[in-house]
Amino acid sequence: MTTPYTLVDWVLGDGAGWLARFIGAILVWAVPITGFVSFVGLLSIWLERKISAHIQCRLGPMEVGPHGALQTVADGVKLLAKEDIIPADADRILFAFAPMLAFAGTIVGFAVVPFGPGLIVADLDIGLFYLAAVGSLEAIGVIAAGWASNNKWSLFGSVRAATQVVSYEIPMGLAFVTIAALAGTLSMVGIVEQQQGWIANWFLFRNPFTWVAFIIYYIAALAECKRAPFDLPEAESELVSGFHTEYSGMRFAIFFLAEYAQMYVVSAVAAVLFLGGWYTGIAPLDAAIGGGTAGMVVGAGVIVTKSFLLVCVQMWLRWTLPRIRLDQMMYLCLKVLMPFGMLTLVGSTVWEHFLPSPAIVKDGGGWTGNTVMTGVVVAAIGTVALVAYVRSVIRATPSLRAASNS
Amino acid sequence: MGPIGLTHYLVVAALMFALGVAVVLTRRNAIAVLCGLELMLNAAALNFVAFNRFGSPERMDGQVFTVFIMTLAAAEAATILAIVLNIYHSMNTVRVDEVDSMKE
Amino acid sequence: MNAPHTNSPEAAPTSDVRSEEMLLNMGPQHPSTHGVFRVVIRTDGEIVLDSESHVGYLHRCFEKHCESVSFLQSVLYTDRLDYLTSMGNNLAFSMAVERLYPDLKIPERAEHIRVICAELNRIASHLLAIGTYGMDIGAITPFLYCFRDREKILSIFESICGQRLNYNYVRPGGVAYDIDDSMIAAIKDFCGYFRPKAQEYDDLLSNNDIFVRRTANVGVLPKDLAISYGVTGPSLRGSGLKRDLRRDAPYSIYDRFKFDIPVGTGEKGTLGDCYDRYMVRVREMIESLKIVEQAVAQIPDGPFKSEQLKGKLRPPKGESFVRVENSRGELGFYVISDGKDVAARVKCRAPSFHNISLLSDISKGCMIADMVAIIGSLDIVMGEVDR
Amino acid sequence: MDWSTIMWWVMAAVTVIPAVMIVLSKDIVRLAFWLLASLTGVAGLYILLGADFLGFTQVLVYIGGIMVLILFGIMMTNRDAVLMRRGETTGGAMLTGVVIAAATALALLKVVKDTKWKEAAPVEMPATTARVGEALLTDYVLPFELVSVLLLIVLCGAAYIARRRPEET
Repeated sequence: MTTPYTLVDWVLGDGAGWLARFIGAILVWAVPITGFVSFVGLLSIWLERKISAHIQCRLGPMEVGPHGALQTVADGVKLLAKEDIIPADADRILFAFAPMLAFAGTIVGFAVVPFGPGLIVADLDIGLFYLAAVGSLEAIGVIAAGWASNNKWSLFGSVRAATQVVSYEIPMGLAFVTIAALAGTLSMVGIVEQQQGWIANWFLFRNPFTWVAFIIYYIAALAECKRAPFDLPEAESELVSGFHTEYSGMRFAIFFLAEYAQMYVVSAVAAVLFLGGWYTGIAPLDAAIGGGTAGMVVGAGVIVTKSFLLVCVQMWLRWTLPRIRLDQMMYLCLKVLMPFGMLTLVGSTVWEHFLPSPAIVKDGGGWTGNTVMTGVVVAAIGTVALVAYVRSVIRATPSLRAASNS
Repeated sequence: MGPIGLTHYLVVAALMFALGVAVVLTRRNAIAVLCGLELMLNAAALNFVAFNRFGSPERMDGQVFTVFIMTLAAAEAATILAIVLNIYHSMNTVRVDEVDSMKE
Repeated sequence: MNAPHTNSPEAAPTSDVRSEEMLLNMGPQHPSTHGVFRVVIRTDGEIVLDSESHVGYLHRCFEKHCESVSFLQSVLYTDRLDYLTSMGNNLAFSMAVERLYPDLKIPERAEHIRVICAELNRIASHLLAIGTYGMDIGAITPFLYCFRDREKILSIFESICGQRLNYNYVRPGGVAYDIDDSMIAAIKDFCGYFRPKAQEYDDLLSNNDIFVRRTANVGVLPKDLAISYGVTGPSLRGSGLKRDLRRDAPYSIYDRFKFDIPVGTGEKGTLGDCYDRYMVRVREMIESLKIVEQAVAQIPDGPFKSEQLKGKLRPPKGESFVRVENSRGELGFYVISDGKDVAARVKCRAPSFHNISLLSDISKGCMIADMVAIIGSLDIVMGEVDR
Repeated sequence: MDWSTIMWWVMAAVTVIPAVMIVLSKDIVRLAFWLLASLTGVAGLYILLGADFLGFTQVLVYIGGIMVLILFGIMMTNRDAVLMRRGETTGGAMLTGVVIAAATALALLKVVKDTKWKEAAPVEMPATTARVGEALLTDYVLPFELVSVLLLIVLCGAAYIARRRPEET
């Protein structure tokens, strides 16, 4: 059986009693996790501002700190100082409780997200299942917020959130199952360790279907985080601000922080499931770094970098795409992602049955016939996609092109 | 107060079940009744798991039963809510005692 | 996914089924009503059963003002009508006053400057319409792109007349100030700059699959309905009717320029849907650019305002009606003068007012998100609706 | 008193106290959130019983699924807050319900007290996930498949019942 508190054991040794372990767990994990969540939140918000600004041909915050790096801190202070308004006819208890529920729902997900080799709160042997289970807790907070606000727009926002989160859990779960079937374990650490070695060992490249699973997971994750183009629950042009219309000050900041923390969680999970976790993908490099403290530090750097890259992709998408409509959101989930998710699951297992991946070579190796075949298929798909894209660009609105050439 | 044994769990389950009965009997809102039903189902499921744990920990029957109970509870909730929505559409009420058009 | 949202009453859920109806106040403070516009929506879940528009939150007695201040001062108030196309408003009102004078000749140079300004202003206005429309659909970036380009036009206007929004530049008899070579060079620069930029909007919005799916087949405005409501401008042309006063009833010197009139073709969905209205605006910007280029190329030297109109304007007794193709439709001014220095009566026919009046007709049975898309595609300016 | 005993009392409290609040609360949304707390407590009890898979299934199914469905149903059907909070129960119904519930509780508790339960010596439960999966696909494969079919039927049935029927008036 895996030890639940790896770092606690590391700090306290084996002889500590339960009370010491419990308090130790809180001290060792709760403080760093909360600190990390806040740091992720601050950094992501700053990143979002800068990325959006550069996408939109402007600079973004420049005044507070170098390149506006402290702008978010300043905003946090401002939000702390703001009046905490509770609407007159709101359900006061639920209204106060909702942001906490949303934040707690997000932060419990961090319990099984590894920050590096050995840097995990609890390596549950059903870690992936746990993630799927707690993934919807934030939605409960959002629903509570929408209801408690006693505002019709908020109510619409929370009904939309309920619809969306419950629906997109299914394709997300299918992507989880695809990887779990390949890995043969639900433990996050176990899944990462399966991807040791060269980059070809990453589950993303394991077979062509895991590519599809990754895309399905990422789309579903966008919907779970309520990020554009799935930001229907807070659609500012339709529902004013959706579920957090009535929130101000610190309560609003907590929703904000929860959203960004959740973005990080889903990205870190994507890194763990598909992108080799804390492995660099270059077998000799991993071998050279080795285990121990150096491995821990480098591994943490690698996985956090991968996660933040995926967070940046989420931001990129947000500032590029319009919002889809409610019925289109359901269509995408029920008629596109779910059938594809099921096909992915079946296809991936069938592929693995007939073309099993070779036993993982821990150091070196990895480029096998299977990998080559994957490469061929991926290249073919890529070519088709590229041709389709070029064609669509060429065919784009001929009359306007004609007009601008005349 | 000895170590936590089977009886402790059974008492909790019994209380839950009785409270579920109370909710079902006193409430008139169909969704509240559904909540009471969920309480009762959970009490039963808790009993199953407890019996499994303390009766025959080497087997999985109780837990498997609980899995089935959860599945059925989910199915039940979905069906009831669909019916409630439909009743609300046609009769504009979710009170179980006001839905009596089949009485006469 | 692209199921057409028809506007026929039978397509809307029948109202005698008692279901979860909700009255929703969209506005007057709502991000997507483009000002203080209020729509009361009766919804069934997310589906709009009925909507009722309420206007008047921005009423400022424009017509009454015109009866109490001089003609020149009235031009100032026309700025505030459709504040995104102030040049067009100035032009329309000035032409209405000029028409009260028999055989008044407007100098050629003034006419050219007027056309250049009006068309540049049309581009600026359409840029804002497109940008905010993208925002209504949920894409924030196109808005910033549009503002980047609109900013260049506003800078040109600033150098021309010192104002960025309410220009008060086109006046009866000509324009307020002359333009010099540096301004003409700036306009030429802008033309060269803007032409390739138009492709960016296509890349960001027009060809974006989500955008197309959000706008195509949504808010279909049939041609006959548009005509019966008196809809004009891009919203009318989006329904496929090729009607443009610059071509059909040329005023100023528009008959000298070569340009096309883009109309909706239902290329992505049904004829007259939101996408058609949007696309007409995108294409009109290029047509306006063509007019600007031609006008800049042939702008003559000479006076920039008529010598015949000096001092306080006292138009002879009479009445005149002038309509121009403004960026939102046909803007008409009916001016009655009884020979004094103030008008006896001014009536403004504002296009936005007519365009928004059919909102409840074309939004039946759509979703709330579509409601936003429809309001955005009609591109109203409340300053003009309420006057 | 060791850690698991303390946790048991905490979890039992988290289960039973919200269950009492369900009976007492007037507001249906509050009621739903009390149910949420109670079900979370049950999940905690499952984990204390060594059934960690069941515990997280409870979270997944009840909190992620059924609770959201219930809240959704409440929002769809109880728009009028005044109507929702007014006169949920009558005195008579309250009395009858409480009496019957108390009788049930007493009967059950008596059974619990009087029966000699066969109680195996407490052993450390090994990880259950794999074992539950094995049991589902060997001994219980027929009910498992039946439940899948049932879920499919429920899916279709619920969608059929809840759908909008504009042609009917």
